[in-house]
Amino acid sequence: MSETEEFESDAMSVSARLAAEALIVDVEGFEGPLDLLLTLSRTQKVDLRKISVLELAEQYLGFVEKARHLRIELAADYLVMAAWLAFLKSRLLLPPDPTEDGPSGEELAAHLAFQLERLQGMRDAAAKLMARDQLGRDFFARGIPEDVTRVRRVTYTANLLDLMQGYARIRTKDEFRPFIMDRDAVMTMEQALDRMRGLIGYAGDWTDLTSYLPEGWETDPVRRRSATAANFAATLELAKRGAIELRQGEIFAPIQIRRKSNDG
Amino acid sequence: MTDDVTRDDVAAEDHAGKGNDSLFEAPPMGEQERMVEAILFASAEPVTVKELEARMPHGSDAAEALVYLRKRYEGRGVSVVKVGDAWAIRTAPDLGYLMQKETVETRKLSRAAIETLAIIAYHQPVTRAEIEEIRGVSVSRGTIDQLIEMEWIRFGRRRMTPGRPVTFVVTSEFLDHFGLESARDLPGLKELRSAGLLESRPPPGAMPGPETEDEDESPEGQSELFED
Amino acid sequence: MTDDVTRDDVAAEDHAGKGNDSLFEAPPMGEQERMVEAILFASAEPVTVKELEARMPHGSDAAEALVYLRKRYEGRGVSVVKVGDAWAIRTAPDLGYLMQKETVETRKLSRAAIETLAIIAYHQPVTRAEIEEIRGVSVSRGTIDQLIEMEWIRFGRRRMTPGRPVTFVVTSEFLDHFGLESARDLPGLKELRSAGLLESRPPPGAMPGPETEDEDESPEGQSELFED
Repeated sequence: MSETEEFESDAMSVSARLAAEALIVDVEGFEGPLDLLLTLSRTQKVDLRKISVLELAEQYLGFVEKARHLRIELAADYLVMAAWLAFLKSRLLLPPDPTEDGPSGEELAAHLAFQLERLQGMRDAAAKLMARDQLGRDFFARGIPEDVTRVRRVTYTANLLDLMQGYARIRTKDEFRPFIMDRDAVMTMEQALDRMRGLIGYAGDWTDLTSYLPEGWETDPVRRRSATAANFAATLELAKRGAIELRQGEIFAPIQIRRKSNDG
Repeated sequence: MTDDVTRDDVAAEDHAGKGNDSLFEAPPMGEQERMVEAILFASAEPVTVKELEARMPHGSDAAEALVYLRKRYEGRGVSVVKVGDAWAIRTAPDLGYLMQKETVETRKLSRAAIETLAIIAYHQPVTRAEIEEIRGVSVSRGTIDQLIEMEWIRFGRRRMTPGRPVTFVVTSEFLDHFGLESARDLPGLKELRSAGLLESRPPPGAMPGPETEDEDESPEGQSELFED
Repeated sequence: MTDDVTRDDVAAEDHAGKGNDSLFEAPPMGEQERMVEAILFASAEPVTVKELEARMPHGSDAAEALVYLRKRYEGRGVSVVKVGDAWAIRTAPDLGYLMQKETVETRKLSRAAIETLAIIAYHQPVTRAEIEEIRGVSVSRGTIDQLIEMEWIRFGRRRMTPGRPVTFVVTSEFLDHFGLESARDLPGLKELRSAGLLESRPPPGAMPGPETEDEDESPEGQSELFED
């Protein structure tokens, strides 16, 4: 692939850049990085087998750069792909390091090209499939299937979904049981927040957070843990709203809270 | 219902629309016959000559096509018959006895039966007591009988435990019906969930489950309470 | 009479008039053809040779009758088509335009669902992970569910790789819907195969995908992948 080594990002044609720009507008419309790469590869106007992966990597990185410039937030998998393509690019441009393990840049590029070709192949196949004559649209089954009414025999039937859902219903009933039970050992942040709101009015002075644990929640370990977590989350929320102040002497020391004197 | 209409009867019906010979030539009669054949076959109701012509290219003569079609089906396994003033394709009366299967009435299996069947499929070989334990309710005799009669389950080996209870397993008819190659191909709970076949639930990690350090829990005893 | 006689044997026997080996002689082939015709006409679903013979008099050869019947309907408004290992009568596709009244509104499939369906059809049996590998995105909830509900795909054998993942295959309903005799008749299958696009080709190490960080160790899963 030495002939592509000289490739520079400037070499990207104007139309390709315009295309990349247009792509950004509807990045939502893409089904992930591979789909985007496939679309970008079409701007090369060559057979997918002859595609320049290096050029494609440039295009993609250019795309991501542009998106960043326009402050468009790309999903993580787009960024992962960008990082990988940057890595691939360096492998393709630099002479191979004999001490390095793993597949060569060419191997990686070949696989990417294969993936793109395969995806395109599947899309074409899907289009051909959907273009076929279809039952109930282009050709038809018997309109009056039950012609003769002679013997009436009742049979019972069920399909696979019924079966699996039936099983799931039973099994998740089991799974659900401890959840329903444990509900009364769980305190939500909302509950804690409601309670704390009423109490902080009295917290003019630094008070230990643990003293806010509701009655009946201090001894049982499960309940205590849940209430502590809920209370802690609630105090953070209250602090964020500027209702209280927090302090902690050192790591693992008790957390203390105090009402914020709002004289404003 | 008369079957023996003549060419004249049929022809009388169609003269109404025939006056205005059109710009477009009607397709050849052989083609028209094919069209009538297809329409009669696919329609859920008998079709009148008027309706046929409304669906065929302008200038078609459905009545004439019907004459040819009827002739073609004479003595065949099905025939073109007149129902009131409409036409339909029906099985030849002498072959009615072959149609018994077509008149089977199918009903959905009851929930109890489906659940019992599902447990047998997933846990086979399984005893009746085990089914009851999993379902949390007793299994009526009728349910098991019904499934055996449908040939979806059968008796397996006796369990080598006290009382030597019989077990149940699913049959090859069951696999056939549900399009499975073996009962082991049934998806597990996790797979059901990831395929979107289960309603979403909080992931197990999100709920405080029984933990080893919390020695004062007795999950078994408690879950017993919730058995319904 | 043994079960494993060949077609020729059966035909020979029939033509010989069956002689003395059966109390009930099989009806003449013309009659058998009528029977197959009647049964296929009456049923909206494809019927297998086995099912046909179960309903026909003892000794009947539905497969042979089908050969004649198929020939008889060549070029007609309806035709005898093969769907997997079953047979059905369907209207000729070129007459579809006459049938607008019969057209059933099918649920519009999303692009993701169509692609997933195509991947299952061309790569079957295929696991969910493989579908995701090919599409480059995860299969969304409900896509598989929808295709199962439409009865176009079903579970195949589990893959004998770690985790024993379930696989998906297409059904005979799928073949029926798209007018395919078998999955081998999928459009463009040969080209895709000869282009090597249907082989499972493992990614060479550090590819972005399901697992991104596999620098230091390749677990069993991978070596397994490389085996085929």
